[in-house]
Amino acid sequence: MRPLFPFHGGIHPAEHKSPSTQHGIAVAPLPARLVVTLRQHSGSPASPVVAVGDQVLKGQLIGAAEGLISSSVHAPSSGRVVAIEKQPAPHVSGLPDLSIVLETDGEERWVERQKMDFCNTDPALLRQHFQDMGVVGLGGAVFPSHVKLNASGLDTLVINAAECEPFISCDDMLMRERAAEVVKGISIAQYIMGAREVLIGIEDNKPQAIAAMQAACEETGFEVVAVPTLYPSGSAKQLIKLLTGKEVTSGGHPTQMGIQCFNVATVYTMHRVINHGEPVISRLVTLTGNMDEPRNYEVLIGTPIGDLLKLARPKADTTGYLMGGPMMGVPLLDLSVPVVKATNCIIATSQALFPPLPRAMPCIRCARCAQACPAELQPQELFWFSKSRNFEKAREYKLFDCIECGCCNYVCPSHIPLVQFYRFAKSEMLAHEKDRKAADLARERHEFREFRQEREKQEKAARHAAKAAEMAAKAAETTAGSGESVAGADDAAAAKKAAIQAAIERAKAKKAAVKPQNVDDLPAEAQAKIDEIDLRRAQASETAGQRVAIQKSDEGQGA
Amino acid sequence: MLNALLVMIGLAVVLGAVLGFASLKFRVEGNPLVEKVDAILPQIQCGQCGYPGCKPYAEAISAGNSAINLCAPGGEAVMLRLADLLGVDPQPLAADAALPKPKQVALIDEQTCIGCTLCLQACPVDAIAGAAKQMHTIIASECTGCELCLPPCPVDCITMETVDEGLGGWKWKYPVYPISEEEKDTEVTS
Amino acid sequence: MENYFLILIGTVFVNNIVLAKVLGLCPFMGVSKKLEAAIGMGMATAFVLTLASGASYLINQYLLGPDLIYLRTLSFIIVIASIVQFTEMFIHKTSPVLYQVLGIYLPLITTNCAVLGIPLLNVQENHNFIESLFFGFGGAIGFALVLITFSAMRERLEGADVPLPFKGSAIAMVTAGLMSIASMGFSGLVK
Amino acid sequence: MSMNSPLVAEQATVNVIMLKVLAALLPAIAVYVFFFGPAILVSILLASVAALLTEAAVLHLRRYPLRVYLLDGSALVTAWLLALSIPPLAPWWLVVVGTVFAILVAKHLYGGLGNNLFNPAMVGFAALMISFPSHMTHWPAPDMLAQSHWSFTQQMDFMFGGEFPAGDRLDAITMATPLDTLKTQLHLDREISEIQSGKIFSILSGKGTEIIALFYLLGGLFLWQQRIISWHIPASFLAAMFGTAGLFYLFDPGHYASPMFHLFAGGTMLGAFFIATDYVTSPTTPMGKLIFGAGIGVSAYVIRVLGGYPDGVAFAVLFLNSAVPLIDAYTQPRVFGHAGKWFKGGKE
Repeated sequence: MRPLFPFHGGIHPAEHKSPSTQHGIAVAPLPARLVVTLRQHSGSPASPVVAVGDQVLKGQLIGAAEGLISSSVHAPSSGRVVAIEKQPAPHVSGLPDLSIVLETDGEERWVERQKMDFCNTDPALLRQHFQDMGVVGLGGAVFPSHVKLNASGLDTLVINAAECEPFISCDDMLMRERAAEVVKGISIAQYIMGAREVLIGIEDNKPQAIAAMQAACEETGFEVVAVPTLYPSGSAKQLIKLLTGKEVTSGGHPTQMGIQCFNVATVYTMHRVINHGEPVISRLVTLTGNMDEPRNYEVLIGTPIGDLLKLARPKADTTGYLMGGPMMGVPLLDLSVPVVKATNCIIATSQALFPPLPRAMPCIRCARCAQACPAELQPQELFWFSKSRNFEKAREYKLFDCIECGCCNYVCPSHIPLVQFYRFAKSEMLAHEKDRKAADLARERHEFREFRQEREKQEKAARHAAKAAEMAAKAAETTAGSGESVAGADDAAAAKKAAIQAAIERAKAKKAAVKPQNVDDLPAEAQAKIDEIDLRRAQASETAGQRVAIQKSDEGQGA
Repeated sequence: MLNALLVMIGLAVVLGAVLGFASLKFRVEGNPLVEKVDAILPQIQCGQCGYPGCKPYAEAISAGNSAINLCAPGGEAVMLRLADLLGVDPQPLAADAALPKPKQVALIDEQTCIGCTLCLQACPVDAIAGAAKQMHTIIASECTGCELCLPPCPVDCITMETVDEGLGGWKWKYPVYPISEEEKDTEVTS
Repeated sequence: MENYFLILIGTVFVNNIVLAKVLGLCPFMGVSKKLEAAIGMGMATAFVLTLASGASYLINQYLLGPDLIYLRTLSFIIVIASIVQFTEMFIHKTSPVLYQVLGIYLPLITTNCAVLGIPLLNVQENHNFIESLFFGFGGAIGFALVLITFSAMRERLEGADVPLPFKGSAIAMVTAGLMSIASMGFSGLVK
Repeated sequence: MSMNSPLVAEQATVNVIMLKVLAALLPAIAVYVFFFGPAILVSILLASVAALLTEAAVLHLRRYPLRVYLLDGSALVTAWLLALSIPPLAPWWLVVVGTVFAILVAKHLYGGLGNNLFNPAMVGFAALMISFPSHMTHWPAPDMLAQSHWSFTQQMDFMFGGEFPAGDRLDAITMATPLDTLKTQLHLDREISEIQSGKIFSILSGKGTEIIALFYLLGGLFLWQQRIISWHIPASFLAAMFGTAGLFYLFDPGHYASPMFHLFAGGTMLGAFFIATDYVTSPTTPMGKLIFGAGIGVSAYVIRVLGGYPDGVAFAVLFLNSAVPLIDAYTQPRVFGHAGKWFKGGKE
C-alpha cells in the first residue's frame, strides 16, 4: 500500500453520484445546429479559418490556435458554416462570445484521419499535433495540453481521476467502460514526458472504476491509487500532494519538481488523436440532478445544452441549471449556450436538492474556513480585506493562492458568499494590474515623446544656427535685399493660412455631404463602407507600427 | 549667569557639530518618493490636475506642494492609494471632478480629417499616426483617452468612443446579498 | 538588578506612558493608521527616548548641577531636538517611504510630551544614570508596544462596520479608552 | 437567490453555535443556584433583557433587521457571561449598567456582531469593577456557610430596593471569596496553610465555587466535543496559569497557593472555556491561539496574585484582546506552496 500525504482541510459534501451511473454511456443524437465557441480553452481564442457558406467535414479545422497558450477547434460534424458571430457562451458573465455556427447535414463525413505511430515520433511534433488537434485539459480548467506536456525526464506522471465534485460521474463512467483506451492515452503522455512512474489517483467511492483501471493497467507498471473521498482531492495541486507528498510551489509548475498531472478524460482524447486521428470534437457529459433519466452522454462539442437536456428530461420543479459541479460550477442563464470542452456536467437544480442557504450573517471569525481550506489560507482574513476593498492586504495574505474550491463557503456558519468576494477581489486586482501595464506603456511613450521633442528642438536650434550663419555670410555679401526676404516669409505664412482655411471649408462641405448618406444607410452599402474604413485603418496602423519601429531605432541611436 | 551662557553655548556647539556631520553623512540625493507616486498615477498625461503631465504632478505631491485629489481620470481609487502611500487623510475629490468614465479611445473621422497634424502635436503619447496633408489615425492600443487631441482639431473630426472589452474586460461584481429573509430590499453594500 | 527589572516592568505595563500617564497622544493617534508606520515610529521614539534620558541625565548631573536648575527644561529640549533632527536625517536616508509616512510626526517627536516627560520624571525621582536609561528605555518600549498593538487594531477596524458617526478617529479614541481600562488591571503591581 | 457556486453548504448557523454555548452554561448555572440560591437567575434575566433591549435599540437606529440579529444569540451570551461574573446579590442597576455598557460601547460602537475588538462581557465587567469596586466585591457566602438565610423575596427586596431584612446586615450573608481572603490574609503575614484552614476553603479552592468551576470545565469540554471551540486557548490558558502558579508555589509554598487552587478559583474556568474562546476577540491561527491563551494565563495570575484586584481574568482577557490583531498578523501559518514557516506581517 502506497503511503498517502493528506492535504490540509477539505470537506465531504453529499455525493449524489449514483443516479447518473445506473446506465452506461449513451451517444447523444446529432443536433441540427452546432455552435463552436472559439474560446474553449484558457489563453487566446482561436481565429476562424473558414468563411460563412463553406462546407466543412467532420473533424475539419475551423479555428486555428493563436499563439502558444491557445488551441484549435474543429467541426464536430459535417455541414455548412452559417455564421461566424457572437453567440451566447457558457460563461458566468452571460456575455456572448465569437463562435462558428454550423448547420449539420447529417452525413457525418469525416476528413481524412491520420493515425500516428507515436513511439517513433519526436515529442515536439506530437505536442504540436496536440495543439492542432485541440487537446486541452478536460477537467474543467481547459488549459492547452501541449504546453503542459512540454517537459521531459519526469519522475511522476499523475493521472487525475479523483472526480471529487458531487454529482459528476463522467470520468467514473469513462474509466468503467473505456479503461483500456485511457491506459493507451496514458502511455502516450508517459512517452512524451519520459515519466518514470505513473500514478492514477481515483477516489475510493468509485470501486468499479478502480477495478477496471487496475485490470487495464496490468503489465503496464502504472499504479492505481485509491485516495480517500475528500473534496477537493481532484484539484491538481492537492492530488499531487496527496500522492507524492510534494507541494507545487506557489506560482510555479509541477514540472519543476518532476511531476505533471493530467485529467483522465484528457489522456483519453490523446489516445483518440494519436491512435484514431480524431481531433477533440466530443466529450462525456453527465446529465444529472433533478432529472427523470440522469445519465452520461457522449456529446459533440457545440451541441446546444437545451437540446441535450431533452434526453434526460428535467422534472417540472427544476429551478435552474448549472454547468459543472455544485462547488465550482457556473450557472447557466441561457439554455441556448453550447457544450464546450469544459462542460463535464449539467445539473438541474431544485429546492429539494439545493435548499436555499440560510441568510448571510456577519463573519464571527470562527476560523472554520481556515480549518477547511486546502490551500492553507486564512479565508476569514481574505474576506475581511476583500470586503473592505483592501486589495494590497489581500495580496499579502496570498489571495492568489486561493483555488476557489468553495470549501470555506461550505463550512461557513454565517453563510457568507466568501468565494464571490475572492473572485471579486481577484478580478479587481487583475484589472488593476492591466491598468498599471497600460500606464507603464503610456509613461514610456510619454517620456520618449519628451525626449524626441527635446531632440527636435536641439536639431532645430542647430539648423537655425547653421542657417543664421549662412544668412550672416550672405548678408555680408549683399547688404541690400534682406527686407525683401522678410516680406517673402510673410507672404508664405499668409498663403499657408489661406490653404488651411480652404481645407477646413472643404472638409466641412464633405462632412455635410457625407452625413445624410450615413443616415439612410442601405445595409450592403454601409457594410462596404465599413469594410473600406477597416481596411484603411489596418493600413494606417501598419504604417504606425513602422513608425514606432523607426522611433525605437531612433531611440537606440539617441542613447 | 556666565556659567549659564557657557553651558548653552557649549551645548549648541557640540550638538551643532553632530548635526552638521550627520547632514553630510546622511545626505539624500533627489526624492525617491517621486517614482512611487508616479507609479500610482494612471499616466493618462491629460494635464487635468494642472500640471503638464503625470510626472510633474508626482513631483509636486512628493514635495508636498500639491493636494492628492487632483487626478480626475484616476478618481477616488488613485486618491485613496496616494493617501495610503503618504499616510495622509483621504481628501474628497473636487465637486466638479468628472465621474470615472469607462475606458475610451479617440477616433478620427477619416472622411473629415484634413491632415493638419495639430492633433499629432497634442497627443502626449504619440498615439496618432499620420503626416501633413494625409488623414490621421489613432493607434487604439496606445491611446490613453486623455481627450487632449479634441480641442486643437480645427474640423472637430475626433470623437471619443467607449471601448467594449467584451469577455476579456469582464469583472466580477462586488457581492451583494440580502441580510435577511424578510427584507430583501435592504442589502449589505458596506 | 531587581530594581532595574521593576523599573522596566513598571514603565512598560503598570505606568504605561500612554495608557496610564496619557502622555504622547499626538503620535499615538497620528501614526497608528498603519502597522509599518507604527513600528517605525515606535523604533524612532524608542531611540530618541533612550538617548534623551541618558544625555539629559548627564547634562543635569554634570553640566547644570544644582546651580543652573532653571536651565533644565531648556537644555533638555535642545538635546531632544538635536537627537530628533539626527533621527530624521537618518530615516530620510535609510527609508524614504517611512520618512514620508511619518511625515510631520517625525519632527514632532521633539514636542512629544512623553519624550520631555521621561527625562523630567527621571530627575524628579532621583534616578541614577543606569536607572535613567532603563526608565527611558522602558517608557519607550511601553510607548512602542501600545502604539504597535493599537495600529494593528486600527488596521483591523478599517474593515469593520462601524456606525458612520464613529468612523475613524472617534472609534480609535474609544479603543484607546478600552485599552486603558484593560491596562488598569496592572495597577498596584509595582509601587 | 444567487446561483453562483458553491450552491451547497453545511446547515450550521451562528445562532446554533451561540445556543450551544448557552446550553453548555446551564449545568454550571444549576449548581450555582444550588449553592448560592436563585438570585443569580434574576441577574441573568435582568442582563438578558437589558442586552436584548439595548441591541434592539441600536439595530433600530441603524435600520438593521431586528429579528435576524436579535435571534443570533450573541447578545444573550454576553449577558449571561457578564451576569455570571458579577456578584448575584448586586443591586439590579449594576447588572443593567454593565450590560448596557458592554453591548453599546464594546459591541455596537464597533459595528455589532463580528466587528468588536474587545470581549463585550469583560468590558462591562471591567467598567463596573473600576467604577463600583465595593459593589463588585460583595459575594454571597455559600448557603451552608452563611450566618443567616434570606428568603427569595428578601433577596429581591435587597436587589431592587437595597433593603435589608429587619435587624440583618449585609455581612451576614456575604463573605470574601477565597482569592480575596488569601490576598488580605497574606498581607497580614499569615501562611497559606494557616489561611486555607479557613472554613470557606475546600479541597480544590472554595466551597461551592470549586464545584461550579468543575461544571464550567465540563461545559467547556462539551463545547470542545461539539467542535465549537478548539483546544488551543483553554489548554494554553490553563497550562500557563498552572505553570506560573507552580513556579511561584515551588519557590515559596508558604506564600503562594498551589497551582490547583488557582485553576479552580475565581474566573479561571469560566474564562478559559467561555470568555477567552470568544471567536471575534481571539486570534484565528493555531499558534496565535496558543500565544493568546498563555498570555491570559500568565497575566491573570500576575494580576490576581501581585496586583491590586481580587481576580485578574477579566483584565487579562481585555489586555490580550488588544493584542489579537497583532498576534494574528504575526502568526500567519505557511500557505500551501510557499516556503518558510510563518510569514511575518504578510512579508516573507
